[in-house]
Amino acid sequence: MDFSSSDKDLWKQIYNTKDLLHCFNCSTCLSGCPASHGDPPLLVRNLARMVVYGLEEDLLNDDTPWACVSCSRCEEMCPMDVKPFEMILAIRRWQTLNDETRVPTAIVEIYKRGYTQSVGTNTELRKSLGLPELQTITKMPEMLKLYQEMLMKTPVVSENDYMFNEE
Amino acid sequence: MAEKKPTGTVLVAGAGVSGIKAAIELAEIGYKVLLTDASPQIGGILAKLDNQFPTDHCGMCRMLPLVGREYASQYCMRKGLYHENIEILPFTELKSVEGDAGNYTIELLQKARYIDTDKCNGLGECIKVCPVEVGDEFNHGLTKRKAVYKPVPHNTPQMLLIDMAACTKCGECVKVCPTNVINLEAEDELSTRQVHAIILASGVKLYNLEEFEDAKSWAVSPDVVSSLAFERIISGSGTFDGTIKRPSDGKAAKKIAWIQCMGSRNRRQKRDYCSSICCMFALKEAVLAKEKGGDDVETTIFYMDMRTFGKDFYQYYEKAVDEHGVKLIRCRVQGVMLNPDKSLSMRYFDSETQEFFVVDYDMVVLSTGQVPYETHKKLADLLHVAINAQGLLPTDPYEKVKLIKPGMFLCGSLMGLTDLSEAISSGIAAAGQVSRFLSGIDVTLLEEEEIPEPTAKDRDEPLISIVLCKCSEKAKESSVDFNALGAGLKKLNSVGEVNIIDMVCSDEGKQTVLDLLSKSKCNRLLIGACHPFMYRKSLKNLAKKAGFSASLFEIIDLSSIVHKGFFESETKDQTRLAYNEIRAVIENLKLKPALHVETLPINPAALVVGGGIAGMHAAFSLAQRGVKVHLVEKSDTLGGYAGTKIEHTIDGLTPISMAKDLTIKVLEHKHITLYKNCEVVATQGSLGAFETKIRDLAKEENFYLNHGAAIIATGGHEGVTAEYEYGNSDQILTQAELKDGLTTGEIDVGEAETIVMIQCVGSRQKDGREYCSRICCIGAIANALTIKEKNPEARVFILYRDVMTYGFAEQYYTQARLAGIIFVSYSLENKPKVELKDGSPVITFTEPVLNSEMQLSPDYLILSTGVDAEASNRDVGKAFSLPVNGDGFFVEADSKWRPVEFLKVGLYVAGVAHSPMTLKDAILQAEAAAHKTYAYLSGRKIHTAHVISKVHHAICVKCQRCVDICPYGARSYDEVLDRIIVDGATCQACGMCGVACQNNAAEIMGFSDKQIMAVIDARLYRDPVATTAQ
Amino acid sequence: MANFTKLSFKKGELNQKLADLFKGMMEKGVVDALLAPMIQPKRGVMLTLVTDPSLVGAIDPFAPVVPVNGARIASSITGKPSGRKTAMVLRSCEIRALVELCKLKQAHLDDVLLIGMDCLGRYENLDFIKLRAEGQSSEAFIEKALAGNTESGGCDVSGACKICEFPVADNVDLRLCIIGTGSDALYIESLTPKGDKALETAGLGIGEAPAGREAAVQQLVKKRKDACDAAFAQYRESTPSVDALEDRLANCINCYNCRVACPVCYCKECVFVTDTFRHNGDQYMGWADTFGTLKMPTDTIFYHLTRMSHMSLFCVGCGQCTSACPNSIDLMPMFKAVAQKTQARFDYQAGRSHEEKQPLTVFENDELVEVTGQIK
Amino acid sequence: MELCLFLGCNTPAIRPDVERAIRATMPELGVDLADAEGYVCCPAFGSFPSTDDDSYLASSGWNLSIAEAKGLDIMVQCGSCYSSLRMGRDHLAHDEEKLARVNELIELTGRKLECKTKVRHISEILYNEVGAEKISRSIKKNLSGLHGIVQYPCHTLFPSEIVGFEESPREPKALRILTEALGATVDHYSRELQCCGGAGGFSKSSPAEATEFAKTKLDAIIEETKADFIVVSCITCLMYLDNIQKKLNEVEGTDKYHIPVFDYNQLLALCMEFDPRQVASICTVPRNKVIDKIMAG
Amino acid sequence: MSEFEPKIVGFFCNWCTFTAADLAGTSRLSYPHNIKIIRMMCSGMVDPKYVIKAFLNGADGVLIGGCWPGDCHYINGNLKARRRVAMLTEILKEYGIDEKRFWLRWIAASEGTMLREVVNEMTAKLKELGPSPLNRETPGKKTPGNETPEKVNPEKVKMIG
Repeated sequence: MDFSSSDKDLWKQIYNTKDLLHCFNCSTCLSGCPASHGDPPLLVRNLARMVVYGLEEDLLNDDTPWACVSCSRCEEMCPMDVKPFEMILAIRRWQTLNDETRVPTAIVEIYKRGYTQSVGTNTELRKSLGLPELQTITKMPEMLKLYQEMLMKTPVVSENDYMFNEE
Repeated sequence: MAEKKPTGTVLVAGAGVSGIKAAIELAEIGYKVLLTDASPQIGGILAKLDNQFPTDHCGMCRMLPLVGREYASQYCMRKGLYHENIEILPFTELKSVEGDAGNYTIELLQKARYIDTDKCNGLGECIKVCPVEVGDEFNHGLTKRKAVYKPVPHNTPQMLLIDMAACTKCGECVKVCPTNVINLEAEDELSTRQVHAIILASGVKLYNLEEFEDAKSWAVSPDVVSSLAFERIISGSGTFDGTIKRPSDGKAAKKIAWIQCMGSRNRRQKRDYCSSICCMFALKEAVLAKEKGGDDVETTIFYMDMRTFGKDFYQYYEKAVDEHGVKLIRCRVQGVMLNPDKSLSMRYFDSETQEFFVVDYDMVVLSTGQVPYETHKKLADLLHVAINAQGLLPTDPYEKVKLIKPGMFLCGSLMGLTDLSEAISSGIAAAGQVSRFLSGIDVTLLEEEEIPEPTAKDRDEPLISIVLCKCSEKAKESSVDFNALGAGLKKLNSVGEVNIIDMVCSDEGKQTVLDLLSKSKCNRLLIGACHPFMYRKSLKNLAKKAGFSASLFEIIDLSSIVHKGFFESETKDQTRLAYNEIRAVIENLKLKPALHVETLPINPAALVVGGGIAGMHAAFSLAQRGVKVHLVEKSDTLGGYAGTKIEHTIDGLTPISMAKDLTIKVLEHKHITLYKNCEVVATQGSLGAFETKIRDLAKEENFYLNHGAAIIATGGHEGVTAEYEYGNSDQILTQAELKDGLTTGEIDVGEAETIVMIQCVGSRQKDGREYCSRICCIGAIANALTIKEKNPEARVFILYRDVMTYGFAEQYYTQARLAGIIFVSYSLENKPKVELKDGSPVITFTEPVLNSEMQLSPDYLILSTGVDAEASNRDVGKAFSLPVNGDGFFVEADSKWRPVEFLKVGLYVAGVAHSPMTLKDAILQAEAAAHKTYAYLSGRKIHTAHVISKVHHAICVKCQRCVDICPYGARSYDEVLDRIIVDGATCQACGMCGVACQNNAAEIMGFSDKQIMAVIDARLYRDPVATTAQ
Repeated sequence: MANFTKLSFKKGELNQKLADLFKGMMEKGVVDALLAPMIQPKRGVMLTLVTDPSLVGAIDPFAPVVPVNGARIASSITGKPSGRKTAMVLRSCEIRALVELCKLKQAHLDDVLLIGMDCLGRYENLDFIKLRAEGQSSEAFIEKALAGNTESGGCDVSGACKICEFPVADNVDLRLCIIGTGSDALYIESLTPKGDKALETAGLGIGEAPAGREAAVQQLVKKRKDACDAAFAQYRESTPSVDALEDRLANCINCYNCRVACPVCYCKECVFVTDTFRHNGDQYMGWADTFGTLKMPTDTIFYHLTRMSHMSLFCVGCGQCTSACPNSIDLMPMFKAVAQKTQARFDYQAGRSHEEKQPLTVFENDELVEVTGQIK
Repeated sequence: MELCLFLGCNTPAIRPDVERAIRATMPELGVDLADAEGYVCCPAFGSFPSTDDDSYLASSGWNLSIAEAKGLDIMVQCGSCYSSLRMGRDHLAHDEEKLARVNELIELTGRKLECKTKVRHISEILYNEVGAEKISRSIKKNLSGLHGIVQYPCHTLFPSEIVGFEESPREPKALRILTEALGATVDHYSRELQCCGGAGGFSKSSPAEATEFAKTKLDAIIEETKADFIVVSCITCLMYLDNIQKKLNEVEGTDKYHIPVFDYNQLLALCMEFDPRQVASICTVPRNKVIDKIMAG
Repeated sequence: MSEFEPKIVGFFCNWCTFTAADLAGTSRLSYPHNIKIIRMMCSGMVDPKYVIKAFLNGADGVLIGGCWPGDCHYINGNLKARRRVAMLTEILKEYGIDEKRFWLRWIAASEGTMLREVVNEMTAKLKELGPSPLNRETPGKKTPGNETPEKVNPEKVKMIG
């Protein structure tokens, strides 16, 4: 691989923070990361390195950022305060921004009913447990409208509005 | 009459090695020293370490003075320090400092020990009965101690104390104390003292597992220990008699892992520095673990950069890895998990295979570093100074040991983070600064008590006077019948008289003895008392006053007969044991020759070879103290490499202008004579009287200089290389060339897109410079930062093996990364490859994180070629017959304990001639070397020791085996005289010559065959207890 | 490569030939002086230093006697070099001792043309004189000895010679060869440039090695080696213990002749005759006390053991000690046996080469670990 | 005190018995709960936080503003809801631009956000506001004789300076102390701080590994402790540790994995003698043994 | 009848083993009284004469204690000692003095425990071997030099203080 082909400013697009530059590849983030047990493993340290080097291609095609369990252990342990979890989210965002297939289906569901799953519809069960009716947004159409209207004003949703509008 | 000037008095606060060293150095030249330590004992951390690399053993005794050594302690430093000019105040804190330069009033708070250690016999009856048990901090809680305890279990004499925090005041100890010296109501004592100068040597706090958050993910088992605790575990005097067992269950530990950078190099925990010492520490412990635990012990070190930057460190590192098979893994691990079987599981990522591994260990050792700052803040307030930007005490920019406040100095870890040899040099340097300072104010030195040697009576038939102190009779174990003993001895041939008195050590006691002896007819004297090494000198003087030749005088340690385990026998008949012991000494004393110390003729002039900054600094430091200096420089300009080539350094120093100022000082000083274009050809003589032949290269003629001592400061220069296509392209430069180009502007990086630097070019490898040049990483970073300043868009890659930004230099490494400089590590086995594509360099290397081949086509390729020794070192070495190592640097007497000395007394080394080092370190060494020199040229009398080797010319056949075998080069064959000559100052009476010489033409006076064989006889007079079984 | 000069001689003219040879050498200025065994006016053969060429006639190097080990003589002549070029004709045992003395700076060979001679053994001094009186010539001895028989008239060569593996001398410039050269010829072999030059100046041509020599030498060496092993075996048989040692030394009277005769005991004055061993009455009493009895004179075994510790590493087994003992204590086997052991321990061999350092003058950091058997 | 209960989705939808337990127990301890009508997804890290700031923070803002309107702090049980909300709030609290932007976005709700509302985790409330000692006083039954182990939700530990409330994130103790307050013996075990394996994309992208992950944890529990139950304070841990055991038994072909899992408030509720059928009814690993023991005790 | 108690002469280096002996003493690690310590400045100072003499005087064993390699206060005295011991052992062996009677050991100042172990080990070994062939003591015989000084009436000795 030749560095001349890599984009030296990529890190600024993805995770424009001095925190990233602090990284000295000590591997602390790796050793305790749950998702690093995955197949393929999530290798936070390597991702950080790829961002610094500006290896656009490889980064774009890398699925591992999405395997993160968001436990933020790396964040706690990183001796250089690189905030790796923040970086992972940043990579995900950059990927979605540059590749619509990365757009998580979850946000469509949330757009549609306010949650990733239907909430409060299990009325019978709740009754049997002596629970009250739950005022979820799903049950407040005009509220939900407002919510959707709001989301439409945000970049990824508006960019990919077709995913949301078609019935 | 004019009032007497006060004796120069110095406070040394902190009795770790650096403090002790400073104290000894000052005491030796005749200043009074108060040596305090906040802890109940002296010795600092070193008291806990039985082993230091590179020898893996102690050798602490090597820091004792060499000339007139009987008067300094002849004993292992672990037993304590005895010097008449040093007042040791353990368990004492510096409370306040008032007044100004040369006249300080200090308050000392001596904490209560609750035990009068002067009277305590140190046998610890009290300990036996004390009901309270707490963790013993000396063994890091691995063992238990009582509320009344011995702070350092293996010290003699023992300095017991009571830990009031734990004490229940049950009073049991008071009841059993045979010497009743326990006072549970004792109180701390605040005292006020006047001192003229202050040396701070209180060291820094050590990172500990209890206190710091990031250690908590490791605190899962007692088998996870700090590196210092591990020292105690492997220590012979430690927790498991030196065998390696894991604390949890005492099982032998076969798999041990070391975790580097615990508490260091951690921005998140606000500790963005490197502790410098831990890497070597871990290597050493890993090697020891194998040596003590056997080859089946597996040792692994988890590290980021192996910072083996010091002299001979790299060879040690190679040895550890190649010979001892210490495993190194470059990975920082989050924590450790405890397995049901008590083993410790660690998961790490291996970049080469890009795989995770989970390994179980029996023990995990955390390389816990030093924690500065806290200590510094407190001290700064005490001294009414402000801590500097780095959070350290504000010192002179160039002189690390010199506080900005006049009359105040510091040494040891307080300066930053130091290893052993630097601690020692700094101790000497601080002492030097003090003596420079005190020579400028109105104080005097302690008068050496000069008692004329009485005329020797050894030609007369030996007649021995014996004085026995029966104070030990009081000890509970004692069953010595002094009357019987005395009577028995009296019967012995050549025993003139036996006197038994009480408390010889007390002043009345001494007086009694003096009166007795003045009347005595005897010509030899034997005194039996306790712990003789504590007051050998005072008793010796007493003997002299009474007309006994100091060399015809012996002291025997009676207490040991009463107390020491190894004299015990079934019969418990101490009277007989004492009788036999004393009889052996008598046999020896009978045959002792009368010895005389010679006063060496000292020419109070020094020769300094090399006019670099180190050389000039040393010269000036000496001249300031009135010593005449010959400064010899082989070029026609002063300043050396740093002083002529380096405009400014990353830490804001400006060597060139500094050198200019220093040059003026040197040229103007009336005591310094400069010889430019001159080099040393040959030298002869010994301490006090060297004669050196100098060659004037310009005039092409020789002349001679006479001097009492010499300092070698020949320096070094940037290394050269043919590697990486150097010389074949104008885009390939050395760091120095780049630095020049950048300052002069000849090199314009404004347009540059990519610049690559390669570290360790030709360094740290068997077939090259087998050492780390120490300054290249920081140098490279400095250059890289300059490039980034000039052109932030430029991409700078630094290909390194280990980033050697040790200590606070770590901040520059961080700073560099922040500036976007990219660091990529490579291994010796897999160096980057450079080839020229139409004149321009193309670099191929393996990127270790992603483990993939990478390529760069930079505008510039910069090579860090390290530091080379001056080629002339070999000739200078020959001229002074001083050893030069394979890399062309001078070999000091002892890498840890005598860093600036040579084995031959009177010759010293400073600066890069010793090994590559930073400017500040070179100046530090120069100061130290200057002081060692001054100590002999200061004008005070220098005596040879009593016990040195002599030649019986009448029977000497000049086979010169003694010359070859003498480790100090103290013996030589003088062809003109056709004789073997002994340099009395250099001779250390090790006795090698005596053994090598088959007919005793070479003999250690006072250790003659006759004496020793007589002792053997005495030892083997039949002992009724031992009888052959039938 | 061979570098020999043949010197044929008629029966009875060997010494004459040699005399001419050295006369020539001295006249041609190859050397200024000659040290060689010479027949003495009255009786016996002694090393003699000759500076007048006309007086070399008495030379008789092959006379089977060595009254004094020549190394001592060479040492006294060259210890303080005279600057005069000297040829020295010596035997292997003398030269090996000389090598050690050089290392001990007791001799210097810069001005010496060292000439070694094949040695078939020596008789004890008195035996030799007796045999001479009976008319035995050196040539006769050589012939007999080469035939394998050294015994004659009830006398035999010394025990040391019987077990000496070095009939041929090394570390020499020239060698006088008589083993395997045929009864009518002596060969001079040159081993060094110095030797070559000497032969050249002496006007002696250069030729091939005598055909049978190598084999003959090897055979002799083998014979001696076997004899040596046998002797040691037998000796160790007899002296396995302190008791046996004491028996052996029972008659020692501390005359120190053995060390005076020993070529490598180079001390001016032995430590045992210095003050160190001058004791007081009460010391003797003390020792007597220890075991109840004390054999006088004391320090006999002490002396011999100490001497061993001093010289066993240099011992060349010349047997002069045995010859020197007035109470006919056979010391040679004791010393040679020990020497064999101690020298083997350091893979050292006294007199083998000038380059080998004497074991106790050098040391390595990580050698002989078995001594303490400790690893840190 | 009164707090605004943020339920998230899993609890009300899948484990409403936990919601019941919370609603039942907290008032008993003096913590009254208000509902967050019209709240939306927290939002889950896998959703808006992974696409862009606007949508992420707008959603956080949406939820926060509901509580702020009531002048109440938010109490959350679900770990990821807690950490998403808390981080979202953290961003807004420290970045006025972002806050302004969010206010633009949520303007249409007529609500305004000043970030006064705090986001707090239920175990922190129990630990700091209520306190172990008050809890032990308020229970009628207890867990004496029972052994348990605790599962700390990663989301309440890391990064400590944002979400943490323990003295040391590396040595958390709140949940242990709270459980001991119920009279149970809480056993230590080697894998205590290991992630449950349930969260986020991991269990989806590499199910096998995630299962293995949980296995090592459960094996350690079985091997090293006498645990009769597992206590959690995060709905994800609850569901995952409960469900995975059945799956493990199938995979391994054993039935060794059967340690019942409770949310802390469920145990609390049981000790307060609420009807088990209401507060602890939904589970894969049967809970009766433990429940009977409590009821009997 | 008492069991055979071997006599060991210990030539101890002042800087390491001698200190270790002190240390062992002060740490109350009692060891057999069999060892008779003679202080040397360095193990390299031990002349073969001394060892030979010790044996001739009836010592059953000789122990030389020196500093670990690389640790010698006099740079390399211990290494020279090691060679000498090797040489001397060969000589003693030839004359029936078992090498098991003549030990060189590295014992650092801090290794009091090790010293004790070494001495114990050596004592045990010598008890196995029995008395040295040179130890000619006839048991029970009273030795003038050495009886315990008998009780005397204080008046006989000048007493002060």
